[in-house]
Amino acid sequence: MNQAFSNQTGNVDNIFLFITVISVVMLAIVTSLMIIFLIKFSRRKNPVATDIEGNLPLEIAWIVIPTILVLAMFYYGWVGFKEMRTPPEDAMPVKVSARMWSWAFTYENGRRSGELLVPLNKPVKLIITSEDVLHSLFIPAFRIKEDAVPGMETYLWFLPDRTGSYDLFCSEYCGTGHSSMISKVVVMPQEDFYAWYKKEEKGGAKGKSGLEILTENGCLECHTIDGSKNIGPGLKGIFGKRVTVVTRGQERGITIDEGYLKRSLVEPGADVVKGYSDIMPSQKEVLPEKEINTIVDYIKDLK
Amino acid sequence: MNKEHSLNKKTDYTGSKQGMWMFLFTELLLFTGMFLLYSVFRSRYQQEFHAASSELSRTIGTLNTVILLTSSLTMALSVNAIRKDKNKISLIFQGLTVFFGLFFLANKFFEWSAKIHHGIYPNSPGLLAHGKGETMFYGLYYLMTGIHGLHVLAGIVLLLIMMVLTKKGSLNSDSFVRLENSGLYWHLVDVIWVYLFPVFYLIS
Amino acid sequence: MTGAQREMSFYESGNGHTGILSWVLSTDHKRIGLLYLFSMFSFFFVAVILGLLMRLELIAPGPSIMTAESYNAMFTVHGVIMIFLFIIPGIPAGLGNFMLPLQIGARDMAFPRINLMSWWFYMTGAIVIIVSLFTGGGPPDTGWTFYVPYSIRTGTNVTLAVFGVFLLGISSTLTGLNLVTTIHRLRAPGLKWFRMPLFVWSLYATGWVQILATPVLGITLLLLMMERLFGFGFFDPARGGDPLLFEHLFWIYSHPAVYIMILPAMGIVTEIIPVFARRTIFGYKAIAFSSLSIASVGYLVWGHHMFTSGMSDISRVIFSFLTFIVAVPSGIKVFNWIASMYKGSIKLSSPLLFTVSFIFLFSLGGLTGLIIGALATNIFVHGTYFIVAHFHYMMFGGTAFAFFAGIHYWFPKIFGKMYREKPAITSCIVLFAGFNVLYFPMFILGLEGMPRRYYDYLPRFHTGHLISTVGSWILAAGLMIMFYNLIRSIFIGEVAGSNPWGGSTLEWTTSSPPPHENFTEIPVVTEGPYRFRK
Amino acid sequence: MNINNNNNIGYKTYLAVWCCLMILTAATVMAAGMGFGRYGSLASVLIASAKAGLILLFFMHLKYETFVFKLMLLAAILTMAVIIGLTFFDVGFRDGGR
Ligand code: HEA
Ligand code: HEA
Ligand code: HEC
Ligand code: CUA
Ligand SMILES: [Cu+2]
Repeated sequence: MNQAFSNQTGNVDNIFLFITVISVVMLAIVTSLMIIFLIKFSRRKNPVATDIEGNLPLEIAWIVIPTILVLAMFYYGWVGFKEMRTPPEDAMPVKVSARMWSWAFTYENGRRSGELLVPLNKPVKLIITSEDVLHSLFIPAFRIKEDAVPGMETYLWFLPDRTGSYDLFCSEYCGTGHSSMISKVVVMPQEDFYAWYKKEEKGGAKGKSGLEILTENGCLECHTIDGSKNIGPGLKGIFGKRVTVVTRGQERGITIDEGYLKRSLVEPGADVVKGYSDIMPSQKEVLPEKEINTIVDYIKDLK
Repeated sequence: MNKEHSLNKKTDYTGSKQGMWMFLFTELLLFTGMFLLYSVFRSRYQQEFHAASSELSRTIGTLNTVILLTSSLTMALSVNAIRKDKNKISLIFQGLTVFFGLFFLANKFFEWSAKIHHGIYPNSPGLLAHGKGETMFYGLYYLMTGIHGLHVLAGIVLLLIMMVLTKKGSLNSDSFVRLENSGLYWHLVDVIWVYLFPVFYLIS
Repeated sequence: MTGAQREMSFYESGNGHTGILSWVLSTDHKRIGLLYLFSMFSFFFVAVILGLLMRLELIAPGPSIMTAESYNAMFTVHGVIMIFLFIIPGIPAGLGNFMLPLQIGARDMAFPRINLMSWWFYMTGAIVIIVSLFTGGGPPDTGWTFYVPYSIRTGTNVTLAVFGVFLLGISSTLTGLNLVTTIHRLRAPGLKWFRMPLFVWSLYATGWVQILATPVLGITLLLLMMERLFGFGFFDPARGGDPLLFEHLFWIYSHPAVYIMILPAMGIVTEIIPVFARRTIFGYKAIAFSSLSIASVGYLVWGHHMFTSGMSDISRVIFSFLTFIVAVPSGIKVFNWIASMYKGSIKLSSPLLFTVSFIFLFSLGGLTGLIIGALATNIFVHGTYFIVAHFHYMMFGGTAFAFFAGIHYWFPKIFGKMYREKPAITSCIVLFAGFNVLYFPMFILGLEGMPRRYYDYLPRFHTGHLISTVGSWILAAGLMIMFYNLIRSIFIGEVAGSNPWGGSTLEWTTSSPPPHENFTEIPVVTEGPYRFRK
Repeated sequence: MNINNNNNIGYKTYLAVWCCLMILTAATVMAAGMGFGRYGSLASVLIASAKAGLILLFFMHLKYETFVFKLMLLAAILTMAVIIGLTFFDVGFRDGGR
């Protein structure tokens, strides 16, 4: 824990150390007194007890001293917190969108990525939201964490000061795939970062292939393309098939056509395939129209 | 329930009442949860709450307030009567209280069905189309008046039991704490309505 | 049970029913207390097995013995059972029910029938929860916190399970109501407020928390059910709702609930120390008032579970501040306990050994509570195994160890028999060791960044999880020794006298097990508790 | 027990209380009609509390109960206030979107 990976690391670790040292001392005092008394005043050594009902100065002391100690702990915790909550003006904003069970990071120029790539020694501000349920963005090496809440924006910031690749976890329970909602933070030298940042996205103007979109957007966390079931129905050969769906509590049978597929992506809660939960994140305003069409075409062809 | 109870104790009048009061506290805190939601959404959607509130009928609301307050009066009088050994009068007042309670519920029923008829109920397309603030307002309206209505219903059932007991003579000037406790419950339901009324019907 | 001159114990005296009915329809607080203890421990065992299975799954990275779905269901059910079926009713409704009237010289609780009703609510709630595991969409998989929106969206049987918990809430409220009224109304003549045993004080504070906090849980769960059934949208931002409000409502109950768990445990500890040190308690009033202040300040700190939730910064600061304030009365108690050993004449019997273990584990858990109560550090360790370690230290190392202590202490009173001392001591030592092997590595794991509620983990966390899993086996062994010893002694233990420890509170003045109405003659109290020398 | 301690509340008292309640109801409806804006909601809560107070004190006999009862009610009300009040430190000061 003693290596600084970001400005926050040292900040938090110092406070941690401060509270831990006091706590260990307290625990040591309490435990050793207890053991000493148990031995020294055991019935064998001290057959007759002395009644002591109280001792005012002593009692005041152990009210006042802990109060001072905890107030100090509170204060340092607060100071460190303030630092964590005040991003510098020039921080690079990155939009984070969490959904079951993947992360999407969107940079100022529209560049999207499933991993968080950041330049060394430049403050980064993450603006976090969720498309479905609660998630939490957690980077242990940087000692930071903040929930992703649907309908709300939260933020985090850090200043990475060492290159490398660090774990990024989801630390708010979000369902079956919670423990695989893992990504990476990659801190790279500034030149490398900007080279990546400015590069056209894969596929260039032609756009990505259907499978690429499915992979990058975490669809394959829940769906397979080999026909087997997972959290969601397998996508192979579903076009033209009849399925039973639940629409606003009512069951009905439908045939899967293009309109239905689109609706499944944009408004997955409208028709929920029977036997599945209504947990699929909506792709509305997440994927551009073009990519949605690509997906639909891809599924149509997936025989 | 079984015999061992009866050999146990003489009834503790103050104790029973204290138990009832503590039960009432739990009811208060139950409603606190809902008032918490209410105050949050009200502060968030001032305008919309105002607009939605004006669609509720103030007349029915006021009428229902008057009915409930009056029922509280008759309730108090029935306890008063039984203490003075006037069981008959007490019974009449209890009956009146039940009557007012039913009257209240009937009004509520018509009020609700009119709204539902207009397509305004939780999760209805009609309501969702009105926007966020109104969805919250009506959600709270149905939730809070609904749960309150259930309490009125429970109070009525309780009072009907008391009427039977009064008739049988097991409630009398020596032992009326059960009636008094039912009264406390009834009054509390009334107190809650006293707040629900301005909060839903009188937003200005 | 011994001499023929002895009055019939409550086991023997009839109440108009026979067989099992004489138990499940009894309004005798002692029988109800035993019903609670028995049913609680049955559920507890289910949850222990789930805990052991979870540890087995986590023994190595990658899937070991189950799927992610079943793991998620398991920690949910483990948490729900442990919290709502075991540890919340645990001391107040189990031991408290049994001991409170005895300690204040009453014949029964204030409302015996409500007492029985609350057990029935408890059982119904438990059965509903069990049914929810096997019907509909299968066991709930939301975590015991039921956070929206996931709990609204998941297809598992959340609605029914939540309804079960709602019933348990009613049961708990009724217990609290009974405790408080009993203490107000049924104290023996001369038993002034400041002559009450401190266990009674702690039950009094607990009762109030149960009354004033549990209804908030009730409405929260009701809202969740309604949300699933009717779609009000209170927690759905797309409809104008706010998911954080659910977290607020949930913790408004669930933080005070941790004091429902710990206060009576503290009460037990306070009873035991003077008896085995044969001296009076140090700072009687300070302990009584600290119970009350823990109960009341405990309402003000729920937000410390939401430091990373997106709550406003101001309220994070306020809640952190208030959190530190509650730590002070807990500290007062610890210091008073230690001081009560000073110049005593201490016999380290098994109840005291469990008590001493409690003090250590509780202090450790509580002091880590300070680490997570500070804002900057909370943001780091929230949602990691550090939290899991903290609360197991508090609930298991704290409450459950005190519960053990209480069971051993009052065992002769409840059953009229004595258990064997050696196995009791052994089990305590094994439990203590296993406990630390199981949970201490979790602190380290948390600091390394291991998130909680993870079915699978990165290989770098392997060592810690492995040690922890081994610890769970040691713990299970300790548990087995202890229960074997206790259960065996119920049947073939030596007969215990009415006051084997030389206790000075009222429950020791009546025979063991106590007669049907506790006291042949209601005692008159002339002085405070814990007077060992006259 | 002092079972008869509040026996002396007569029909008259109850009727008077009821009249007050009616007047207050009329007042709150009228006040709402006049549209005091922000103060309007304050007024209606105050009037409601006055009504609740009357019901509690007279119909529910709180006035004639011992101090213990009043203290307990106070505790319950304080708890309610704390719950709502502290939550507003969050919802009143949240800077994220809504
Ligand atoms: C029995 C149950 C119990 C008890 C008693 C406590 C007691 C405390 N708890 Fe704990 N807590 C839980 C059960 C409990 N907790 C549970 C179940 C959770 C997690 C729920 C979930 O998310 O699933 C939790 C989570 C939790 C969190 C949220 C963590 C997170 O999710 O981010 C926090 C944060 O502040 C916290 C703090 C505290 C504090 C400060 C105390 C204090 O009351 C502790 C006071 C005690 C001491 C301080 C030790 C003794 C004192 C001394 C030895 C004297 C010297 C001390 C001083 C210097 C003051 N707890
Ligand atoms: C009282 C509460 C309690 C107890 C006793 C336990 C006991 C155990 N817990 Fe529990 N645990 C919780 C409450 C408890 N837990 C809660 C609330 C959660 C959070 C759930 C959530 O995230 O939603 C949790 C989560 C949790 C996790 C984290 C899951 C995750 O985040 O992925 C793990 C992982 O190992 C775990 C393991 C265990 C084990 C191995 C045991 C035990 O099985 C160990 C074996 C125990 C014994 C062998 C004996 C114990 C004896 C007693 C308690 C006293 C009995 C008293 C008398 C006999 C008088 N628990
Ligand atoms: C959290 C899990 C999850 C993710 C991520 C997810 N889905 Fe789904 N999906 C489901 C579930 C569950 C269903 C069935 C219920 C329903 O219709 O809403 C479903 C249904 C569908 C259907 C309709 C299938 C049928 O048989 O009727 C399509 C098409 C689909 N998803 C495509 C996608 C695409 C494309 C993505 C990625 C952009 C995606 N899903 C991401 C869970 C998920
Ligand atoms: Cu996303 Cu956990
Ligand atoms: Cu807490």
